[in-house]
Amino acid sequence: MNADFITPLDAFTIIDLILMLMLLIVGLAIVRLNDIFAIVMLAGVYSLVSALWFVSLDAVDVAFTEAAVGAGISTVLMLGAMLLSSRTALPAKPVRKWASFFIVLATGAALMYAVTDMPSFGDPLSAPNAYVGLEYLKRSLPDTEIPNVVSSVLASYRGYDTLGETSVILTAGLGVMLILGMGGKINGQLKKKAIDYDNADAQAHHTVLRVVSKMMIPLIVLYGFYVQFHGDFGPGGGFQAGVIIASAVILYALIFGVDAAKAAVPPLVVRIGAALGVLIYGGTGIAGLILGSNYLDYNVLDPHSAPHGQELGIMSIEIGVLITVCSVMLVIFYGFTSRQPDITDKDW
Amino acid sequence: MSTVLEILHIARFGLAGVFLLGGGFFVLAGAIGVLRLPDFYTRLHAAGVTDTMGSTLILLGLMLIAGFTLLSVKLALVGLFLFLTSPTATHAVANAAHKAKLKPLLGTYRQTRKGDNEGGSQ
Amino acid sequence: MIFATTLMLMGAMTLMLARLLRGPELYDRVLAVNSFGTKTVLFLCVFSFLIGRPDGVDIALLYALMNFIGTIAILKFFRYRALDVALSRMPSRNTRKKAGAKS
Amino acid sequence: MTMAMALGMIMPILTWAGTHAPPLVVVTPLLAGPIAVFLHKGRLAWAWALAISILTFVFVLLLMPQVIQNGHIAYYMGTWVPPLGIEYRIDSLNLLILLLVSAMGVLSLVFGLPLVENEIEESKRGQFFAAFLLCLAGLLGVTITGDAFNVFVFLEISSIATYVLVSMGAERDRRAYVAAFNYLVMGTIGATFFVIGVGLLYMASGTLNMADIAMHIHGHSDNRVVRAAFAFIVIGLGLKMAMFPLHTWLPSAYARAPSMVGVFLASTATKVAFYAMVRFIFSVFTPGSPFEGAVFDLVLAPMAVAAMIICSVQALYQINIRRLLAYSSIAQLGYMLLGLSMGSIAGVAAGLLHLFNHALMKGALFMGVGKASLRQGVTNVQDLRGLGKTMPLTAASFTVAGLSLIGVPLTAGFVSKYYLVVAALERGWWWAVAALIVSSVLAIFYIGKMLETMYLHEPPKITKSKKTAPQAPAKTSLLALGPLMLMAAANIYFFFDASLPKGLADAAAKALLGGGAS
Amino acid sequence: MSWTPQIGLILLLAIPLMGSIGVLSFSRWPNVREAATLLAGLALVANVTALVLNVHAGGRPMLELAQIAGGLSLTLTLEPLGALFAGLASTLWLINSFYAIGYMRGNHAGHQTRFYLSFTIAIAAAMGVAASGNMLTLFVFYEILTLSTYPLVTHNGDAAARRGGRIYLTILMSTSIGLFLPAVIATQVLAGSTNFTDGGLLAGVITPGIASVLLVLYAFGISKAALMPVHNWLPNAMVAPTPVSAFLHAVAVVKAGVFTMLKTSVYIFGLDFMQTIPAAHWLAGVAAVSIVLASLIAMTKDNLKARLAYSTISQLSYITLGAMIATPLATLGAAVHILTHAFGKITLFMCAGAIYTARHVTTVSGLKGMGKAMPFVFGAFFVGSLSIIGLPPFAGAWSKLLLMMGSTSPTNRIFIAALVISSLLNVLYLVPIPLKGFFGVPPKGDDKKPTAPRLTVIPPVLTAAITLILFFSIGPILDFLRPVFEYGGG
Amino acid sequence: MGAAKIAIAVSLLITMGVLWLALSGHFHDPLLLGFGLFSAAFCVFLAWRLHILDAETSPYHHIISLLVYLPWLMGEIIKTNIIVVRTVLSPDMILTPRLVRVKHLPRTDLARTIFANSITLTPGTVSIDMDADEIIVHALLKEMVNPADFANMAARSARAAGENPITTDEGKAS
Amino acid sequence: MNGMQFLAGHFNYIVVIILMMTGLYIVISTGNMVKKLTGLGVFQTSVFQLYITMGKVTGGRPPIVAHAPEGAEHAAANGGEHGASTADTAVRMVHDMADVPVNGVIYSNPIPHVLILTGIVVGVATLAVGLALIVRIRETYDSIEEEDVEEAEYKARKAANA
Repeated sequence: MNADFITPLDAFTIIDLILMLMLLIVGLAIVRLNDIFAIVMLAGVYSLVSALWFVSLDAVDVAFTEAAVGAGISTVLMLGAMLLSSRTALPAKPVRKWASFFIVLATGAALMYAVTDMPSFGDPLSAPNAYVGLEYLKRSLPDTEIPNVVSSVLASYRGYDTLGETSVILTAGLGVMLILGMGGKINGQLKKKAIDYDNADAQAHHTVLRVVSKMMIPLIVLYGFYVQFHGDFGPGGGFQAGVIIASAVILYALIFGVDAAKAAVPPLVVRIGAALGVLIYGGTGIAGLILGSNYLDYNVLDPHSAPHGQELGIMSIEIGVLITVCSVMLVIFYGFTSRQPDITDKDW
Repeated sequence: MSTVLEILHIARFGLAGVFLLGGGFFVLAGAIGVLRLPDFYTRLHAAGVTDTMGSTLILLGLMLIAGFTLLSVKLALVGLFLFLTSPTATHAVANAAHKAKLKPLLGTYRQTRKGDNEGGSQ
Repeated sequence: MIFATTLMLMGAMTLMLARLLRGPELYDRVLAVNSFGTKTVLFLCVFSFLIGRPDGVDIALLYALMNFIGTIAILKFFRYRALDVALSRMPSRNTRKKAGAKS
Repeated sequence: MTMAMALGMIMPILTWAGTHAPPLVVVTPLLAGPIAVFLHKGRLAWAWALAISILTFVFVLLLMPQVIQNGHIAYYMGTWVPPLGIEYRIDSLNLLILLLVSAMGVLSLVFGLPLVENEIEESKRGQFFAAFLLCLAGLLGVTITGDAFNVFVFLEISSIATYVLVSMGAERDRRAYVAAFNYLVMGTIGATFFVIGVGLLYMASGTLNMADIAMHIHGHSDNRVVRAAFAFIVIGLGLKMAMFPLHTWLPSAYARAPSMVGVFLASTATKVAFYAMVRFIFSVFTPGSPFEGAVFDLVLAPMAVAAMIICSVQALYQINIRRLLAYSSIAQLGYMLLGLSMGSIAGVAAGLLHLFNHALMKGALFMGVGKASLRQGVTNVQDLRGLGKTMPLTAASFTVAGLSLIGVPLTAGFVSKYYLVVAALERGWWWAVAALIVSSVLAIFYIGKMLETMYLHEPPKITKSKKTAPQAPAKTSLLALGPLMLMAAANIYFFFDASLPKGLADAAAKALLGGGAS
Repeated sequence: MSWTPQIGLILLLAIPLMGSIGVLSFSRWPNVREAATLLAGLALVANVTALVLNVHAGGRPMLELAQIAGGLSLTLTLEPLGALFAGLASTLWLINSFYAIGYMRGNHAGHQTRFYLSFTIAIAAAMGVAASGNMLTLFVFYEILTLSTYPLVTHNGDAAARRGGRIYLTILMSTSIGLFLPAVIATQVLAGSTNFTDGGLLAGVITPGIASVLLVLYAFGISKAALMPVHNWLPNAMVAPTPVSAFLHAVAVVKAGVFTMLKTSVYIFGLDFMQTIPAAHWLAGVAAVSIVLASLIAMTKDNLKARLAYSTISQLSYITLGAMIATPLATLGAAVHILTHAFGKITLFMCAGAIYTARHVTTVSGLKGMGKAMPFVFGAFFVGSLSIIGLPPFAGAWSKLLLMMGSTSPTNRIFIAALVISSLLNVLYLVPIPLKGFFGVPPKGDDKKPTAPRLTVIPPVLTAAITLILFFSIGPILDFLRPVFEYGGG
Repeated sequence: MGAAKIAIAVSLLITMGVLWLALSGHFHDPLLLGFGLFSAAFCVFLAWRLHILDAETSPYHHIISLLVYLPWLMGEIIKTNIIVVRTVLSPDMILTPRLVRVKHLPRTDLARTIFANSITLTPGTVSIDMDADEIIVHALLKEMVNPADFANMAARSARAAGENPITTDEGKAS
Repeated sequence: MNGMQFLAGHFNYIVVIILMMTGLYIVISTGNMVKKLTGLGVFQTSVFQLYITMGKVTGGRPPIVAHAPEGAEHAAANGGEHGASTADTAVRMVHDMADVPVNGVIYSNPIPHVLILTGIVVGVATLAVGLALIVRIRETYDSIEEEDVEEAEYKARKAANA
């Protein structure tokens, strides 16, 4: 541990301090508030501020993902599954409060105990920063010709992790499909409409919303593709693009109703997409196997120039990830909105 | 010739600085407005201030600094998106509040320094 | 002076947080979250200039979209207690001709 | 001539499969999962899942000669040298677990068909088997990988698949959702603790490859970050494997899950988490250092003993038969933990041997209950009445497995309990021997209770007139009987010839303790 | 393929199992099934006698059944003690089979196939215990004996049988797994193996302190020897039909217990080492107390079978007492007592069974004047009880005499008192039964009532006669057993 | 009707292509340009699939009239901004909030949206609800509520959305 | 290293630990299932913050290695040489300050970012499955509070036994 390394006090540390302060405020607010609605929004703010902090810590890719997922999709998922049987949560019982406080204190003490030996913040010669991390920085460009080292490590060096990650998303999608079904028949009869909206006041009241959204949707989809294909040069990649494109369709569903969205992007296509993505990813790996080298080795994909092979391999698995993530996000959204809980007025 | 470029250069940064600080000022004003104003609908206006003046000034300032590169195009895009989404969002919020029968505070409303505010008449 | 602007923006963000926590009505909270989002977008742009890396703007662009979608989802849920309701009459296939004529 | 030609053709494929067996073991079920989602027609999904699990078992068998021949295999993903890329490292320790998990996968699938058809509705069957395959892939992935973070990723795949599978039991018992939810929350907290542990390890060593980490932190085991990492990994994996104080989620999860899932989980899920803990404690950290030694004696051993006694007592008072078996699983896990916490080669070997035998016993017991529930709809211990007369073969296998659980001679349970006591005596832990005895005696009571209801009580009258559970077609019940009888026979066989599991367990223990980080 | 001792050992186990297969296959034709059992019994007796002769000639046949990984093995061997117990068990099994056929037919009992089947497995286990080469093999067959006798005990299948069975199984299993198994494993760890070695496996290997702990584990672990605190299963096992209690609880099960106790003290600890172990003396005291106490309880029992059960408990403690005193003469006496008590007690049980078959009378008070109707049964009962009391013309006398001669050292003198007192008590609770039978006033029309079937009368008379013959032919038996104790005593 | 739709599709495709180039910055890398084309085409396909392929989705053919309208709107925004900021920041703040119904909206949806958004964009006023014939507007101060401004804005936003001028005069008349 | 230096150097970690403990507290203390999942999200996000603070190098830039023209050959040479050296299993342990900049520019450590991308995905997956379960729990028990669920179960069990 490099003893004489001192973290300089400059503009960035001040910004970090303020961001940390905000995080603490939001964290404490979530602890104390019991209005579920506020909690959901605070959770969104929490992940947004942590995305900002990630940006100031040079973790641009992670900030991108955290903003897309933490602030965006999680809030929509929470609302989609929104089960406000009652707007406020019951306050925790005192005995449970003290017990959990004690457990938390113990774990916190264990971590604090470890802090003393941790390398100081930002020290370039600390164990993690000076060893394999540096090795990746040096070898990524010559090996894969991809400037964004995070994308190259994610897709090629530790490509197997990302295969695991894509399978995790698929499992989650599968889980939601199994638990909630995708809004077809609920044990036999077609889902009855809780409130008959067709003739209700949903006439052309929201022209503003409709027109702006119609204008926004192509832009969002294009931006999604930009993020997908520029994953090599800047933050972005299969996962973030998948989320963006899925959120475009979700916006459409919000405005024009889930049934319209299901007509346009049918559940069957989405289910196939979820499986297809993982198969593409796994298939690229097996292609490496068939061409005689180890699993997930892209060098052999292009016989005459290894780095180009790497680029090809990375591009194909990014597409795989895009398809899976986009489809699974839609599967989850369809799943949640298909089992709309008919919240009666009394508990609203 | 080079001096003209230099002057232009300095002017550019100077102007950008002015824009940035102005934008910052408007954003702060909007934030203070959101806190001070008594009722939901009035706060909408204060929020509007930041979205419009604040963002345009800051983004223009940044574009000046970025000069004539792709970055400023991207900044313009951010501006465009903000211009599209924020009024719609404010409209949507107002619409939802209106539908939920949230009564706006009408009539005159005075709030003096001492912070004692007489409620507006209906 | 970029740093000064960042500080001002962060100040505004903290004020928004205050409104979010104190907001008596739900709609004040929604408003606070929405404007907090816009301010973060601006902060991201300015901050990416402070660092000197152009990637922050991408994130700003992304969050501008996400913020919009999030706010619409919150409002729509709260108004209709359900996300799957059609907000406006979708120009379905058979009525497209009518809608086409109207616009 | 055709034989030679065929052989000529097969040999290269075999060698190819041999060299690339490590990734194929995990990838085949992983990629077969998504495909299974589309197979709705009747038994197609089941047949597909069975074929894939058999193929996986074959790949594991292909691994066996290589591991036994040269100690351990290292396979570099994407031909990147270890600290850069992810490396699959297989030695006799995880070979034992791989064998167990893949074998149990095949057996529970063969056994599970009538149960699945009975409990899962037609439309969801394809997705059910997809989730099952993904869970199998996750468990195999955790066992086989040599990279710390990769363990977390595959642990999550198997856990999420398990939460979903457990919640599938809701058609039978609506509390399955609540059980799955608690399991999810506790499991995720465990996984997050594990991630904190891996993060601290990364902070201390700079790499994620287990062998590399061990090399880097070999010297400074007094470093506080390493100690905190050790603590967090132990707690995280403890939660995942239902170590004593952190086990509250397991009984209701196993009791509410569909019976086929119960069979598979009972014999594999907690064991893989136990393997991960053994791997981290012995291969990554240095077991000799004072801190680890203290944790062994002050934390792991008491927890093991507490699990053995308290969970056996709780098992006594259970009415629901699956909860009873779940509590006894936690107690048996206490045995393995006791073996581990002794820190000696004999202790660890005994623990691993018990892990192998317990999988056989508990698998057979859950199968027995599953098969009985097909005929009589068994949920409580009372429903086993008269099983001795109505289903003699199932009752016989159930009895053999029960006796093996108690540790009666002529059954595998006796052998592993024997070696545990020997190891405890060598270590001089008298109180551990006492705990082992008390827990075995308690086992006599709760197994005895079940055996008595089975043999001596009259079968409930209703079985004669109308079947409570729809009578499974005779053919498949035969299919279900096969694995059950096989497991019971295995319980007896491994009493006489315990060389296979014992050999692997000893080799593993020597590799872990003798070789240490090498 | 000529008969060699090794094959003999295998046959020890194989014959009863073949018998069981025979019983199973012919279950639909009772006569053929009974014939199969008897045939197996005959073959077993023949095989055992051949083996006994071989052992007497000094042969020690050895056979390894199975090799569990890592130095553990199931081996069979035969030495004089084992041969004695095997011979005893096989002959009595033959006799008891005749008796059982009569009894079961007489009482029209159900599930006879299961009855005979478990019988054959039990006898196979008993043979295994007799011929086991090391303590681990002995433990394995010991457990199988418990499990195989469980269906016999719960034969009637009613609530009482179930309750009795549950107590039977729980006590036997928990003590065996709880105490006996750790003792076996400890021996394995301490001595490297559990083989029965002449002069004691652990002699000199461990300190007397540890040895006493181990001895206590063994003493209370082998609950089949019915030492006082762990004896409760035996009275509860009386719910079983009489041939079961006659054979098992007079011969196979309890005798296996005390046989193991004897083997432990002779072969595991060795007689000289036993002297130095403090716990041995203390356990001898416990044995003495259980002798006296069991006899007192027996007196209070009105139910005939309960009285016999408690008398068995006290007689068993004789043997345990001999094993614990561990002088050559005392252990020799203990071994002989196994033999004599077996024949004596089986006679009493058979008589009780016969009475029950004839008159369905189970209480002692109900026997008034029955002797006139069934002179042979009560005669045999009288002879049996005399042998148990230990009066000279009957074999029982020798074993008690040897036991008393063995405990002449100052510290053991107290035990002689215990032996004498218990003999007196035997007289008090056994002799009144035949007296009441012969001289009591029979209720009116007692002679018209049915007498016991012939098959249930002949076996007890036969065994009573054997106790008489044994008294005179004790010499060869003593020479047969002497090398065990001489070598040990040496 | 088919021809109009194809025209819109083409205009959307072009706009997407321009936007892609603006975003990506890699002009001469064939692979990326290929991807750009593919993604633009996919956007159009998705728009068609979602039945939102109409004038409102890609109003880009009115781009000129929109650009003309923008500076005027900026001017308006700056003016009202200064007023609102002055009222908000002044120590003794006097507010006269009003709720007003504005009639005579432009005909097409696009024009109406531009009109409503412009009202919201000018900070003093917020458009709360819009149905067939009127918009409910909430104003911060009573000075901002005179109908003339609204009518002028309505006319300009109608022209921005490319409507023929005849309709504007009857808007001014009421 | 005196107290102040230590505090400055480790302040980030301390704040992250406090956030982690807040998240954990929310999960354990609340009975409401939705708040529990939110707490879980906060807990996981703060663990990711721990990883990222670990990887930050002062003065470093996001790990996007520009095609520095003059640095290219140097990097290639360096890379090539490195390639050779890594042929053997152990990677050379880098220790001196000179080695920190790559192509003349200091970058932050990319590994934590890769791990956290996977972590966030896992977080979302668990959140989605958790919410799906809550939807079904709410349908069966009409409440998402653990006390109400237990109560309902208790009544059901009593009714069953009665």
